[in-house]
Amino acid sequence: MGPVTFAVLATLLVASALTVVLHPNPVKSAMALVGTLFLLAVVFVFLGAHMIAALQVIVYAGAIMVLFLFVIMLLNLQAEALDLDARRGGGAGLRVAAWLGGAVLAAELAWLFLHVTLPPVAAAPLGYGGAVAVARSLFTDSALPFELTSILLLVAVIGAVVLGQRRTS
Amino acid sequence: MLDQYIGVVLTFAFAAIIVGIMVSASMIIGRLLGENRRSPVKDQVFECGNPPTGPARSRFSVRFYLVAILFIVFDVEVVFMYPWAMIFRSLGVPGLIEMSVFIGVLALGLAYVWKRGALAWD
Amino acid sequence: MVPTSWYLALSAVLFAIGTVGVLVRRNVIVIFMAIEIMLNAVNLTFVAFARQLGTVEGQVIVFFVMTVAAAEAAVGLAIIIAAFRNKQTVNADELAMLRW
Amino acid sequence: MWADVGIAAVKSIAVLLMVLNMSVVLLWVERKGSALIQDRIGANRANIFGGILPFNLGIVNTLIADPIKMFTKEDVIPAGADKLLHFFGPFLAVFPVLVTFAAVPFGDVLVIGGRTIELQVAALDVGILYVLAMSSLAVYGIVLGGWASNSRWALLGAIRGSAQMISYEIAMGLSLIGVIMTFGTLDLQAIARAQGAHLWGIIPAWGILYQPLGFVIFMIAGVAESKRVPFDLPEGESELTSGYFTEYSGSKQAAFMLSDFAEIVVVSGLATTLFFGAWQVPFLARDGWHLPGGVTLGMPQLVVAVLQIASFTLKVFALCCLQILVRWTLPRYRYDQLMDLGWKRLLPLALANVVVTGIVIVLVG
Repeated sequence: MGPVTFAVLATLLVASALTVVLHPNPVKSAMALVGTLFLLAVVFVFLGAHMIAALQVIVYAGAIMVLFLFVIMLLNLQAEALDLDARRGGGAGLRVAAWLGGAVLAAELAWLFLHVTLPPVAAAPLGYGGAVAVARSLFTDSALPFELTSILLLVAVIGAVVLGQRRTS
Repeated sequence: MLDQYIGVVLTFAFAAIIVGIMVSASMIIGRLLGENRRSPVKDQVFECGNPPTGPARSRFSVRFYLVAILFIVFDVEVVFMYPWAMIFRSLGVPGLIEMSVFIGVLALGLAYVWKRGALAWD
Repeated sequence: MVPTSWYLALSAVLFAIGTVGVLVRRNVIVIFMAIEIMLNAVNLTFVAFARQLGTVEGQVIVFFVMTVAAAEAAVGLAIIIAAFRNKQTVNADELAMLRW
Repeated sequence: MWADVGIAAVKSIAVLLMVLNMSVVLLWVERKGSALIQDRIGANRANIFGGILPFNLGIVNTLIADPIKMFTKEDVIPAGADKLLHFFGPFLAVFPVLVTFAAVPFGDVLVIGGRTIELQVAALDVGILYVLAMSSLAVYGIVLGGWASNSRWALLGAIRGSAQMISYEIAMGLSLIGVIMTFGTLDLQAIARAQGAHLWGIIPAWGILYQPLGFVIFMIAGVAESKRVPFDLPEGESELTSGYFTEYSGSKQAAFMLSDFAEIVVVSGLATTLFFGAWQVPFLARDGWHLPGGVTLGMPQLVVAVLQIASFTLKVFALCCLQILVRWTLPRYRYDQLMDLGWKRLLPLALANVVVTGIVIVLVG
């Protein structure tokens, strides 16, 4: 990907991520997050991770964000004045501190990453990023984490049902 | 490797143009050709002819939320199965056992949800 | 070809945006979404380093991060719903049941 | 480089036009076909030649008069609606469905002037995942459309619709696993080519022979995804007015209607590609027909390509008509039956199908 494409993508990504954080309407925040995740999938494609890109859209944009929207609609959250103020004291001071901290964090990390000297990108083996290589690594080298994943999901589904259903049953 | 995505980008662009024109057509053509009178009654939401009462965005049953949770869990399961199915022939029997255990554990989850009645709609 | 460090810088900026979101917003669901941004920023570094090293392990880890994010969203949002039932609010300052 | 971009542009426009045209033709088939099924006459009023013809097939009605009417209507946005999301609802309902077809192959190759053109807009090696990713985004169209309208019917329709779509998405995804296991690839064009083989030299090795149950589950889930009878609860007219697009008028409503028909085309296109040999014509290879028994009928490459595209179109159209037939034959499900079918019947069935397919593949080799 050329520098221009990267700049455009990065600008869009940062803009949509900022929209998530700053928009007073939760539904629009959620939609901006869908946009962020989709753009990130595009970045993954440029990084040669084709399968991850598709799965990013399926899992994040197609499933997790639907759940977020459901909860926002379920709780009937309306657009509200951007409640940035912390309730107990501080107020404006805390807010400024948070923003300053964020800016410093971003600048520091970005500076660090841009100045660290990485060796040149390894010559990608033939068919790098192909779905087959990823799948093979997932089901041979990471077989145990893969099985544990199923337990994590089982716990998640039980926990969610217990928490969500408590009053109705 | 990226060449294959030229078609995707172009399709996205053309589809966005076509759909954009289509969706905004009556906002533009309708406004140019006809009058655009608005009145409080016309702006009302449709509630079978009665004046709408109460807020429209009321809360709804938590069951829909449980469906969405189940969807997430099984979606992740299916997502793991796509790469598995692709290389299944080379994984052979160990691969089948691996996935059977995975499916078994999640089927346990489905059985629990089923038993608890989270899937029951009355 | 854009150097890997650019991707890392982008990921750093996204991570910082997520952090700020967690710090300044009071709506629990928006805080949750900010956490998702942070998780995705980390995914970006994994994939960028995978390309840098020419291996696929980084991409495999993204699989697991996605799974954890899914499980976390399911349970976390269930907790938010349960808390909302009791307190009728999603404001993080008022949801202080576990705090002394 | 630029020649490639030009060719890709032509292909993508061709495919988009194919989907749109077929959707509109289906609209006509639906109106006249339903009339036929219900022993009515159906659309027959609008006419341009002053009734010269002794019969009126209603083509003018559906293909010219209706679009003109729809596109020139006033655009009404109800009070309290969110204007931006009200626009994005129909946009996001149609857009993902249309771009899905970019990964679906509609022919083998076309050789023009020494240049070999793949008859597929984007030859993705994760084609199936691309299709599923895009179709999983279609749910936002109805959620936003329903939520932004600030209307009860719309919100109820949106919630019903999205719960239904995500429920059947699981069954749909699982039904494809068996196909992927059989062919060992996520590339739709590779799957299409693999179906050109013949079992025992006479039976075309189409996917449905290996995965009959997968096809049935896929088709049921596909009909449910397109939210039509018997799964039309999100827009059930007798219950929710028009469901999630109650508060839409003019071309925005037309967009929602188009999305239904485009989804039918996409489901049929995918079913054709995975289960019915895609663009394959039995015994037709790149250089002509090789009938069993050693008879060979040579053909120019261009004719072969045209035959393949025609075969693909015909198969897709036949499956579309099957869906329309289903729509006008069955009554509507109740909501609990709908959820039961999705979670308690199709899901376990699809899981069992995966395991059985795995065992069979391991045993047979």
